[in-house]
Amino acid sequence: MTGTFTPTEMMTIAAARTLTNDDICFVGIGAPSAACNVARLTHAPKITLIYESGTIATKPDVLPLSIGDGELCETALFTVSVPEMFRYWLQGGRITTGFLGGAQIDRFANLNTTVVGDYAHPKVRLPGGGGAPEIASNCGRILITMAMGTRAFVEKLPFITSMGHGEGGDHRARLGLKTKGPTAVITDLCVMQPDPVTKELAVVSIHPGVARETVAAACGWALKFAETVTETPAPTPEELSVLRDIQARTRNAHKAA
Amino acid sequence: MTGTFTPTEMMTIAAARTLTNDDICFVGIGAPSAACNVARLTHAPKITLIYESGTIATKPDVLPLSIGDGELCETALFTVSVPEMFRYWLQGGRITTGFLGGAQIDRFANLNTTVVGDYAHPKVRLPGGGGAPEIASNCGRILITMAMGTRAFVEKLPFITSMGHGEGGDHRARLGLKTKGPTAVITDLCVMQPDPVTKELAVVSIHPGVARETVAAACGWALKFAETVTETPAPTPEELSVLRDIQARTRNAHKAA
Amino acid sequence: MCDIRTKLKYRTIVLTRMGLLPYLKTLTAHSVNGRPLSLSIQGTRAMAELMSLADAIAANVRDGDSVAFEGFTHLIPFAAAHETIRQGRRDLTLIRMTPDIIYDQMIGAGCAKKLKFSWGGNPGVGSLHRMRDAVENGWPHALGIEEHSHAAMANAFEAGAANLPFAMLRGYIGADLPKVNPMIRSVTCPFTGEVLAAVPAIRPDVSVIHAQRADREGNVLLEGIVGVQKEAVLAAKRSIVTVEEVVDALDPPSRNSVVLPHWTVSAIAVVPGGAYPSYALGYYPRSNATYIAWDAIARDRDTFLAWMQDNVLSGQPGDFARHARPRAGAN
Amino acid sequence: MCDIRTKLKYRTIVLTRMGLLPYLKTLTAHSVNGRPLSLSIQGTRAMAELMSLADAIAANVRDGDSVAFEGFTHLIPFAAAHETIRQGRRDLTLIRMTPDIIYDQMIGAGCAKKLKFSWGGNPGVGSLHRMRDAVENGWPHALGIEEHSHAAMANAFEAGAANLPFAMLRGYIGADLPKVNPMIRSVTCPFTGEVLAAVPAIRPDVSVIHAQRADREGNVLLEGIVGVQKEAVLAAKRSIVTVEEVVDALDPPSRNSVVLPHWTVSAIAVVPGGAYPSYALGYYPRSNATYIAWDAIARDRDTFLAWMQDNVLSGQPGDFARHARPRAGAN
Repeated sequence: MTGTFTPTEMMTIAAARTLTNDDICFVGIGAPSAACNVARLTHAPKITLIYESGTIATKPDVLPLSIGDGELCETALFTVSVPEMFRYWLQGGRITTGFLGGAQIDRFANLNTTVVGDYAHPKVRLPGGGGAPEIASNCGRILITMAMGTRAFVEKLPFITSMGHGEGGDHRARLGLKTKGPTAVITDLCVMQPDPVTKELAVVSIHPGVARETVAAACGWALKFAETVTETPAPTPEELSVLRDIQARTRNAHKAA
Repeated sequence: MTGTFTPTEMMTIAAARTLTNDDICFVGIGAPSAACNVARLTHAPKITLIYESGTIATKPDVLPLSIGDGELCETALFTVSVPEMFRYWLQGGRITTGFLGGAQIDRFANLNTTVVGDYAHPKVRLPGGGGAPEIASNCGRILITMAMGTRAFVEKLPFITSMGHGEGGDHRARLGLKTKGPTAVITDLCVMQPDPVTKELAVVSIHPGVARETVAAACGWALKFAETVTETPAPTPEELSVLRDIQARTRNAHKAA
Repeated sequence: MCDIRTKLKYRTIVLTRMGLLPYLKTLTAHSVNGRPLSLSIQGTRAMAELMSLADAIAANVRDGDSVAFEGFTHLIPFAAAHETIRQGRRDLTLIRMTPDIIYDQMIGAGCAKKLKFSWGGNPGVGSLHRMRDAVENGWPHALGIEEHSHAAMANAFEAGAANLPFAMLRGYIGADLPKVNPMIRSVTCPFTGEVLAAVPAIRPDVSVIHAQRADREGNVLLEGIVGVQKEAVLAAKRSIVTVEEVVDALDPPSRNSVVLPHWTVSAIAVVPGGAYPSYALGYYPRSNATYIAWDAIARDRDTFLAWMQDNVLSGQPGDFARHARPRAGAN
Repeated sequence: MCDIRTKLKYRTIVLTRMGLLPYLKTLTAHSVNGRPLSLSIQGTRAMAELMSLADAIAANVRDGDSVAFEGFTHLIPFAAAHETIRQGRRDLTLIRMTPDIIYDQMIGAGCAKKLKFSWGGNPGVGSLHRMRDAVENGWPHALGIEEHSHAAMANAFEAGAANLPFAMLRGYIGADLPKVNPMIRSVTCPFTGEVLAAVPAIRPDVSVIHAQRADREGNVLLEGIVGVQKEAVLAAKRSIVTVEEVVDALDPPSRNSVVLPHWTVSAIAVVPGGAYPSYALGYYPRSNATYIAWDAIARDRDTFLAWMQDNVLSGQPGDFARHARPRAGAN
């Protein structure tokens, strides 16, 4: 089965690999949820997954469609109110890893999920920030998963919904933040990490079968590459089957209800 | 049995009579707890009793020794955390009636339960305010129960632990308070209420068998009497037997454990 | 249901029997100026009354009100929203962290003049097309928005329940929302000098929620993902709770369960299935298929209007019963 | 008990088997500077380790620490306090809403240099004579006090758990305490101009609580009157939980029960009866007779010292087991 996998599968599995048993992870819906549960069902069985609906240490058998499906509550260690989730658990500094995605990202891993165009008279009104602004500042580190493309990876964001590394360099520290911010952007083509000093994103590994030029062409800014760029290890058979199994279970469950 | 009752029994029963089925009552330990439960077991069976330990709508069979005896939790509709109690329920404006007592009181029903003497070098260190400062400001009305005596009913308090009517008149309103503050002081000799305008306490009823001069002599300031002073109706047989029964059950329970 | 009139009558009877009424009238009249004390206390409202959903909405939701129909994915009060649409309420300020399908329907139906929210999507599916059409194109009319983050909204509900004028949080750092929302301000710690974000407390005119069950006194139990509903009710001037069932004994599973006592709720209406296509844990699951199907319905104005005619305007609260299930594990 | 070393080892094994370790080392090393990530995150501490009470106190409570032994009447951690006294800790700043007998003993034993509190009496009985002797006469040595109201202390614990620098409340209006406590300040609402009271958040070096039970992973359940214990643990740098028992499955009675997950607790010690003469709901009742008897013991310095010698200094944690009862309703 190895050798035939989709770019989205590669992205999800690459994201899963950044997680460990020690992580206490604030999970978003979609690719992050798939990645976290693949990690839990493969190399990180003791990872703690938290969804902002209040469900703590949850172990869903199918991926939730919403952030608050009954499955999450029924398999959680316990469930707290939403104010408590944001006060004691997120702002309280209890979360090691937050997952974010967005409609648009810039070279310092700032994200836009609010508007395209002018805020008062938007061309496209996106869903908005939800938990993102405070996930971005309060989690120990941030992982971002997004499919690449020049409309998504842009030179300048029309709106900063959640701060990554701001203007780069020590911008986060200057604002008093003690958390790391984005430590990796995992895409369907490659993995990027911020430069230790400038904080500008650079490609550190390219997924199997993807050309360097393809990666560069899918980015709206002049994308940097790290000195050593490796090839992302292909999904293992175990990783692929775990991912495909949970997605099949999920499709069946969501059609049924 | 009517005709033989102690001054403390009269005080407790007079306090019980000020409560109704509509009251949501923040109960303190001692005479207030006895009064509230006598009310519940006689004319106000639907009264809601709340103890600051977090127990809401509790119906104890014996009086608790502490504010958080197991009896309170076991007979409560539900129990909340102490921060929630003070934030959502007391500060939230949900309590119609708060009961307070103290070591000392002045003519405007301000209370001292903190120190006698200088705060930094106290002659007597009292327990302190506990919930009183915010009970005094956040409950719809305040009832005070205290035994009279010139060391307790004083011309000037060394320390204001909780505000009653402050300096009198519209002092509460000037501080932005919308609650009524103390509406009655129920003692072992009489019942006092604040003057509608000056807010100075005046005796409105004297307990059976107590002389007006006895009341005046037990007060450290020149105590006012209302134009019409009635005799407090003596405890009814039902009131007395309910009070004595619950106190007997309580004594047995506290000795046992 | 024990309303305040019954209580006052009861008290009068008991006290008269005891022969103490004249004395007590004097004592309490002085302190309450002739009105029952509890009616005049800030934050203490009428006791829960059991009524039909139509009556509950008619009595409590008025044109121009600020309203919070809350429920974080779970226990969303759809039946109450549909009844509000049917009664033709207008100029509402809709408050909700996640507008979800419920506000997509109310906005598309023309109930709203303003939306206060923090994440406006169809969870796991995509856009809320009716909300977008209102914001982007002013259809069916212009919609003002006040946008926050989840953390700010959750804290603002919490501050409302705690009777504070504002909430503070370590939030919005490096984000653009404070530049476009003048209701995001700051406050400085008087001990450390740290500057924190501040937002106004949320104090709706009416909060509407769905819960698993109530007892005959009107005490309400919520279980599972409880969201901000307790805070929404405690923060509001009036509140409506729809429930799956009324039971003799509430029997909360834990002594620390989430309970709203009857003296915090204005009206209770029994509407089995009333959270569908959201869900009621222990009764019926979320209809994810319906959420997925909503995308196509809401994408087109005519399709939406036809769906609303068939499913809301021609409907009634009892329609939701077909989605209800008996409580799991109930006798 | 699954401590962090076991977890790291486990992760290494699994990843090596998968042949991905070299790749992952690069990826994670960059983001964590060579240290396991969770150790470097603010607010995330070591995983719960199951140990003896003596070891737990020795490892976590140090001379000069600020410590909160919390429990609002219920679940007061007496056994842990006795162990702290036996280990001779000095110069502690004792934080507790209601000092109760537990701090009367620690103050009388000379452990404390400062007390932060809101109500210092023997509940329903009278004075705390050892606390009074320290404040009024400096015996066994002077005791500094920082005094608040209950509302302020509860809010300050809550703010600590929420990682805020201060708490605000509608409090202290017309009261004298702000005149003598410089740690009571004010903050102004940026929307309404209302002035509110402000107090610093409580962030103890160590919080110590007693709970009904833990599971083998170290997750802890509290049930009943839960006081400020959850907040105290979440606000603290380190925490110790004594429990009545360790069970295979925690089985919280409600999905919304009060649980502390194992990654919020530093150490867990099994001490049946460890809350006596306070109580553990479902296990054993409060010994009100002991509270009443304490008045005579604590009134006189010599009587107190003799009692401490016999009951604390010559004792051990296992002594508390005689007060324990099997859980009501347990198999």
